[in-house]
Amino acid sequence: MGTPEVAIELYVLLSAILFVLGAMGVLLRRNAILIFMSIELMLNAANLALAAFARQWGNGDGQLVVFFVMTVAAAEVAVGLALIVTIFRTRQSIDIDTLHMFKD
Amino acid sequence: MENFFDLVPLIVLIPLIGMLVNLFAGRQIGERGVAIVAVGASSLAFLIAVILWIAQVQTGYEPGVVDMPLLADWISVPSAGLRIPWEFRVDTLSVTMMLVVTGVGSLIHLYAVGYMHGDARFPRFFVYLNLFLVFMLILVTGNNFLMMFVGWEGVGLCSFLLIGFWFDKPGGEGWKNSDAARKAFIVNRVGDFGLILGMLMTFWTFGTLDYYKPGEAPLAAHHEAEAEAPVFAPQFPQEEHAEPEGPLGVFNQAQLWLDEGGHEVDFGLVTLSFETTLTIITLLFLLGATGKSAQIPLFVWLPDAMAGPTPVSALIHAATMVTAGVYMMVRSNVFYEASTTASFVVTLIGASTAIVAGFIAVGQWDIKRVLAYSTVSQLGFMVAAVGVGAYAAAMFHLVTHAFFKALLFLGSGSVIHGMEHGHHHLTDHDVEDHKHVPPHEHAPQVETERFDPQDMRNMGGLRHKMPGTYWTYIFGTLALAGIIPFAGFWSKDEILVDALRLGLDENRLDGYIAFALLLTAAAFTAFYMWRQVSMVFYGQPRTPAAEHAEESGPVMLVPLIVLAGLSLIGGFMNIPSGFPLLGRIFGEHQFTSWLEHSVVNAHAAGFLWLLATVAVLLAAGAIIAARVIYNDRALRQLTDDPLEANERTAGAFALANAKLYWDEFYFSTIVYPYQRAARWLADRLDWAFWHDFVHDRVIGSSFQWATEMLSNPIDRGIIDRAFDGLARLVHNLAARVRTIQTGYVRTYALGVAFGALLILVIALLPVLRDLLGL
Amino acid sequence: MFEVPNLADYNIMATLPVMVLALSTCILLLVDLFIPTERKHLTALLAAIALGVTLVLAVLPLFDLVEYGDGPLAFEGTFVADEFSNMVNAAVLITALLGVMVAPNYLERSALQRGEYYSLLLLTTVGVMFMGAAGDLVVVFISLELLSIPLYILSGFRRGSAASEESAMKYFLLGAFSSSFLVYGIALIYGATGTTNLQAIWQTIDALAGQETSARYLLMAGGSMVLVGLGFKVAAVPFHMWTPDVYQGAPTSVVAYMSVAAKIGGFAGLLRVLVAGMPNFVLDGAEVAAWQDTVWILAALTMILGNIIAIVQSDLKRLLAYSSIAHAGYILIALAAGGRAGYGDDAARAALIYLMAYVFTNFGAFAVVIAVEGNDPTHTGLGRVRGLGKTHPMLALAMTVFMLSLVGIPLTAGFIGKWFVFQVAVAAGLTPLAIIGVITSLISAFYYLRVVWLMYFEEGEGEASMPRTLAWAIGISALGTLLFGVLPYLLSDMAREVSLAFGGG
Amino acid sequence: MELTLFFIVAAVAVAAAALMLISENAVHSALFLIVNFACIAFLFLMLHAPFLALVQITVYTGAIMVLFLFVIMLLGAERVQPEQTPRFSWMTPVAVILALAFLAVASTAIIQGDIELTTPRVADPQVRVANALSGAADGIDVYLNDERIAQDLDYRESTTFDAWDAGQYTIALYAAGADPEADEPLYQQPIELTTDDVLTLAAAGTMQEPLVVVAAEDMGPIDDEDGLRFVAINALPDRAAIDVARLTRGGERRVLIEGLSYGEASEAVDLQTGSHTIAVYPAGDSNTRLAEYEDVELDDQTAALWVFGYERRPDNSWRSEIVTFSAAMYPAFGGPHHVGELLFSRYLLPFEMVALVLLVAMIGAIVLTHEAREKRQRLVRRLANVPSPTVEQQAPGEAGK
Repeated sequence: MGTPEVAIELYVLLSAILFVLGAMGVLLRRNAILIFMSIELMLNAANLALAAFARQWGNGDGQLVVFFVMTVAAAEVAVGLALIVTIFRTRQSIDIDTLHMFKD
Repeated sequence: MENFFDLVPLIVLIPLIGMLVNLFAGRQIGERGVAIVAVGASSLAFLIAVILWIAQVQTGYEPGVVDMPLLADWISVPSAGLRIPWEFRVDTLSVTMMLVVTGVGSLIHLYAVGYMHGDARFPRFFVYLNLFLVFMLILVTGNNFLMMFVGWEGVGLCSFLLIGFWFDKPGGEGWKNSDAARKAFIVNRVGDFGLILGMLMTFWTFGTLDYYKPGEAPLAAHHEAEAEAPVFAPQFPQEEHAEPEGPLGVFNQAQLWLDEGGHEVDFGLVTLSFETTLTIITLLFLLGATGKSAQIPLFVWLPDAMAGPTPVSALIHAATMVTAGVYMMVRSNVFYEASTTASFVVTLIGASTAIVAGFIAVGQWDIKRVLAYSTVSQLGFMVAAVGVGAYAAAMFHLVTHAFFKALLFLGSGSVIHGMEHGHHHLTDHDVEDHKHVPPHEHAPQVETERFDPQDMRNMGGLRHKMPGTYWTYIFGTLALAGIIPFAGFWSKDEILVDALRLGLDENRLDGYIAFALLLTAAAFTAFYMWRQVSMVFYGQPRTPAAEHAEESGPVMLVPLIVLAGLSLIGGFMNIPSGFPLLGRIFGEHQFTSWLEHSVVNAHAAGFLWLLATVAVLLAAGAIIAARVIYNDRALRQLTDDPLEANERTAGAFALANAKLYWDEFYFSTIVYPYQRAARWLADRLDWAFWHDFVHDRVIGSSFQWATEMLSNPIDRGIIDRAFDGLARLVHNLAARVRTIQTGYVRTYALGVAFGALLILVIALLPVLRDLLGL
Repeated sequence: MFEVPNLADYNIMATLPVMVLALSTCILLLVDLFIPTERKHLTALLAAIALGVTLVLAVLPLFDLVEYGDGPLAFEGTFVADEFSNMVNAAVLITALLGVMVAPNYLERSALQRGEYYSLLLLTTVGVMFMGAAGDLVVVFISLELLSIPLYILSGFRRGSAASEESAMKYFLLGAFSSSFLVYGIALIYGATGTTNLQAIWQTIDALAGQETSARYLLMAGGSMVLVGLGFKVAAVPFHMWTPDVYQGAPTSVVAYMSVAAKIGGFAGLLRVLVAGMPNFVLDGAEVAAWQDTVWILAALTMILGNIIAIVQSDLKRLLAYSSIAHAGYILIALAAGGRAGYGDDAARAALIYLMAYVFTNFGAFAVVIAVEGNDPTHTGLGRVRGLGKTHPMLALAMTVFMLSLVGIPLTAGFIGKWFVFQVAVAAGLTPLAIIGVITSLISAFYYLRVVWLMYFEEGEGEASMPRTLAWAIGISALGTLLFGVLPYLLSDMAREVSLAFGGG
Repeated sequence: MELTLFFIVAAVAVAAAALMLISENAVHSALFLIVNFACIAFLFLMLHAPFLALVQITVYTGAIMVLFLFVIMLLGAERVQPEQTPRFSWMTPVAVILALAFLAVASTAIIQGDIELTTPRVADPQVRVANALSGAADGIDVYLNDERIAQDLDYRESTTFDAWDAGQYTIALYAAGADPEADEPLYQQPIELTTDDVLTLAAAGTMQEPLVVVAAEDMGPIDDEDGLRFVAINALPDRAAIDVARLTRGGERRVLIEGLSYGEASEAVDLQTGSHTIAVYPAGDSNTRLAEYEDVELDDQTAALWVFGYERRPDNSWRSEIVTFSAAMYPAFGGPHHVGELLFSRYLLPFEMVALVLLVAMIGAIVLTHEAREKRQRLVRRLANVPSPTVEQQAPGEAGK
């Protein structure tokens, strides 16, 4: 296995860009499902970085972490969507800004 | 006899048991049962204190350290070299405090049984009182600073609970009471902050918090140690002196380092010389003491604390708890002796407190407030005594003050009680219920005007109505005023002598300052006390309530009589050398030589005839002056104080009555020049910009703000305002900060993202700095 | 070719307590199907038994009575069963046991009897236990999710209640958001060191020591982002904002449990990652770990902000929420102290002692809230405790003990915790932080004593409902608070052999 | 070529993410996210992570995103109602600034991180012993310092790899059963173990002239699926240097190793799997064939060690012989083998924990969504009997708010 033709930094930079885009999605969207999708994007960005570093180091640990992150993300999705469905039943809306019962 | 030392845990446990019994079974066993348990517990504790006293004498004043069963390894992490055992210390100093606390405490418990009779929360009162004893005894018996701190916080808590005990008094009174309690607690926390930091520093410096390790004898300063070599126990050979974590307690270690000189303490960021370290520690301790012992600038809580029931004022806010600061400083005498700077500050604070509080006391109308300021003033005497190095004198005054101030408070309680009774007799005399009800239970809903049984203007002529109270009160007053041969004379005289000696012998400025201020304060003491006696007991009754006042019952009178006796003879325990006759009868410097075994820097003062004569004459003169001013004619209609009526003294009286106009003082020194300067600037530099913007906006609004801050009603001192201001500041800040809590998820997410960026930037500062070429 | 190792190679016995709990949770889940809704307290009883057995199993090694497995490392170093993890286990299991005790009546009162409650609670506990024993960043991440996801669900356990759902949603979205930071942080640390095993990370950093490699920037960024993910869990400022809303909206029995358990888990993770994994990560000849400054700032912010905002709260649950934020700040002090070489073990010990004290104190306080909140979950205003001293003297006494312990008054566990934390901070040269701690705990007296005040010094109805198990839970908490306050050596003895640092501490 | 591909895919990924961010319609967003995930899967392939790419496509793009789409459709939540008064209009610029700052700082770390220069992970040296020393009746004992690492090791046998601390050691060979305290070793020599070494200590030569050859093995994965790797050792005392060649079926001679000195190990050489005929020549002399070994069988993905030496025949004569030792290579990076192996060794615990997380998710989905019917039932039951105080709170009218 030789050195990769594409520098690992490029992959990691790409992942940073995607991560930041995901974070912006969380901050800017009002739709709960979209916020949720943005979080998935962030996780995927992290996964990309992990896979890139795994390639760099030539060991499989990074890839295994990606595998676990994916699985956990799946579990999170199940719970999150269930929560969204429940909240929609109660409020008929998934606009996140309608959730402000509490404040100081 | 050492075996008797093992009793010392009981002195804490017995009141604890008493408290637990009353806590859990108080309602079942009834008022009588509660009284028996509580008074019994405190009396038993006193008995143990007496046994310990005898044991001390029998063993030749050998200090003993006793483990608490179960708690031998109280806080200990061997791997970290951390060990703070729960050990009781039996030495002459702690036994003195035990005797005072349990002795005066028992008398006040007994008194309270009569005073609180019929109160709905009678059991709870005694639970608090016994709990207070527990903590106070932990404070004085502990062998390390942490135990002292435990007691320190505990008594603060009990004080808090007891000041606010009558929170449900109607008509806004209750609210005032709870306000006072809160104030006391918070002001004390400021002092505690100093104590904690001092303690942490001590721990860092010495690696332990123990005063002395078991079996270790207090080590006097080096030159004395050489003269009397055997003082130092042989099991600690010389070589170990240099060991930074030797087996020595804090004070001996400090003494050794001081004798060696040149020792340094590494605090990680800075390295300080040992002497500087000690100065910082002692100043931090002093901050603690100014809180608990009500010294400038933290004394403001104590007068307000009089809102509590009178036995509480007597026990906690006169005789015992407020002296904890003095005890702590006497205990740390090795530290204070080493630091001239700290001693100077201590002297200054003590002496100025004595005079300021003495002055304010002259202008008060409330019988208990006069005594409260008097207490602050007398505590100032003790603190000043520590400052001038008169540790024995400080302790001596602490003991005698406990006698006569407790007596005076209990006497005032008796007076208030009598007045309440008279008032009750008037308003409810057709009501059949003749059950004795304690003062605050007089539901004055029927009244439109509130009657203040504590206002001295409402009293007068009580001498005939309450003879027992009157005579005991006179004893207490004479003792406080320093009239020979009452107890206060001897202790106050010793402090004055020590202050003067410091000035004369060592040519130290603080000695002279202390002497001058304290002598003046002594004159003030005599004056305001006799003013009080005149207003309360002489002349004719000025209200119907005073006319119908009745003497209190024997349960309340017996403690008064015992304390009156102690106020008379209490001073004989420490007759100065060179005093004729009495010295030969009672022995000279008995108390000092007793204390010397634990307070290594205690020393006896001689007797100066001239000084004693001047002091007594001054006091007597003040008494006569008071009586002349507050003569029977003046006392007949006492709407104004005679001092207030007299043009020449009116100003001073108003000053005292308004607690020195601290606000005005600040106003005139800070705000007025500021205003002048602002006007001058506005006149001279009248540019449009200057005028419109800087003047109107900046100066104008800040001036307005400053005046608002400072020109509020002046019945509260500037320090009250500072604390209120601080509280309000924190509150405003909180109110502002809470607005970031919008309730919207997205702003919370923004917070998280912002935080992430923040810590990323902090973390990567080195790189960013490199990149930017900084 | 590759051979699958047999079970003995994994040293599976070392994981005995957590495995027992995980398995019994699965069994409980099945058994619960056959328990009718009216008798869900049976499920609670079974859950309590499982927790009790696990607690006994977990505590035995603390007193050197048994030793499970062959050495501390299990599953190829991903699981570390040492003194630290035993302490964490003990703390979280006690919390869970108390949590199960207060639940049945509360759930009945709110018509929420579902057996899944207990399964989820137990699963969170398993998550915290794994976190305490994490030897690998992957385990840290999965433990975090395992302890969080059930808490998200439990927050939304009150059906159809907008408040409960809202708090669950907020908690969930923000939690997922911050855990994505954690994953990215793990990625960067992996990128810098080529491993996710904490011991290997430590070794790699050790090998890098003194070299001016630029990997340290990646490591630094990675460490910071891990701090974001775990800081969120412990409610450190500025990742704290979910706390009051979630505490207010979620069922109080859940809040009581999670306010403590999540904190234990979060701090166990932080200690494992920063103090065990990266204490030797030092920049440019500095004496302390590079992450110390960051933790320093977080600790200071957390203490100051938490304590100050708490002053103006008028709701009991929100007040306790801010108080729990503030307490995170105190534990962060210990964490920061762990950044100085040689103080890692002391810092971990102090943090554990603080957490143990916090278990009883804070849980007790929330249990009292459960008692006074009555049937209406939105009624948790401070006024609820008014006059409690008269109507329920024992309850008021217990609450007083909790409040005093939270202030840090001597002879309560809270004082002992603060003492150890401040002591280690001063020892590690963080005196300013200790001073901030002392000042802020001074400020905290304002609002804690207001509660005491309302109970004793103001007139009011002071209603409370005290079913037996709840009373027991409050009693145990109060007893624990006092016991550890009076006999702190019980705690410090247990924690005396805690050793986190790989290079000796 | 690869770089161009990367940039294209990366551009698509970023564009898809950005479009997801700004699409008004949630369904469009979901579709863009799928595109993004597909791009990431492609990048996984480029990063030698075929397994992950597969999972990414099936789990993420397949299952999870379908779930998202399903929920969006189910709730009819393609778009949220626009606000009358925009509440957080300041949020957009703040978020953009924050994002840019974040990106700036993170990319600084990444670029400064200088990933190529990072020091590799430190691994302890791995050591095994192989016996290619014919003659000892019951095999040999081998000691590393005072610790016995091989006992009664027979000819043609080897131990497994064991980790040792780096440092200086002395290796000593004894006849089996000898007492290291009393007996003289057959042979001993100092060796140095350094981190990351994977060493085979091969005992070779003859009983008269034994020696230990330290062969550095390369166990790293081999790109070629059918490939293998070998290291040769010259243990022919009578040959100072040899060449090793492979004879093809056509009789052609392909030199594999040239000039291998006596007592030395060669570099690792890659080879196709299969049955080979190996021949040995004196160095530089392609005409004198010293020995020829037919049908040397070699498995793929193994690292082999060939020792050319003499074997002692039963009749006490000596014959030149090739002794091979093989060991499984580290599996191909990123392949299913590799992942599976790690999963069952170092990552078994996380694997179990993930199972618990999934269990939680299952319970959660049930708890959060299942109760509607049950609630209504209880409500009906309650209303029929005694109204309880909780009914009010659960009234459907309020729930619909």
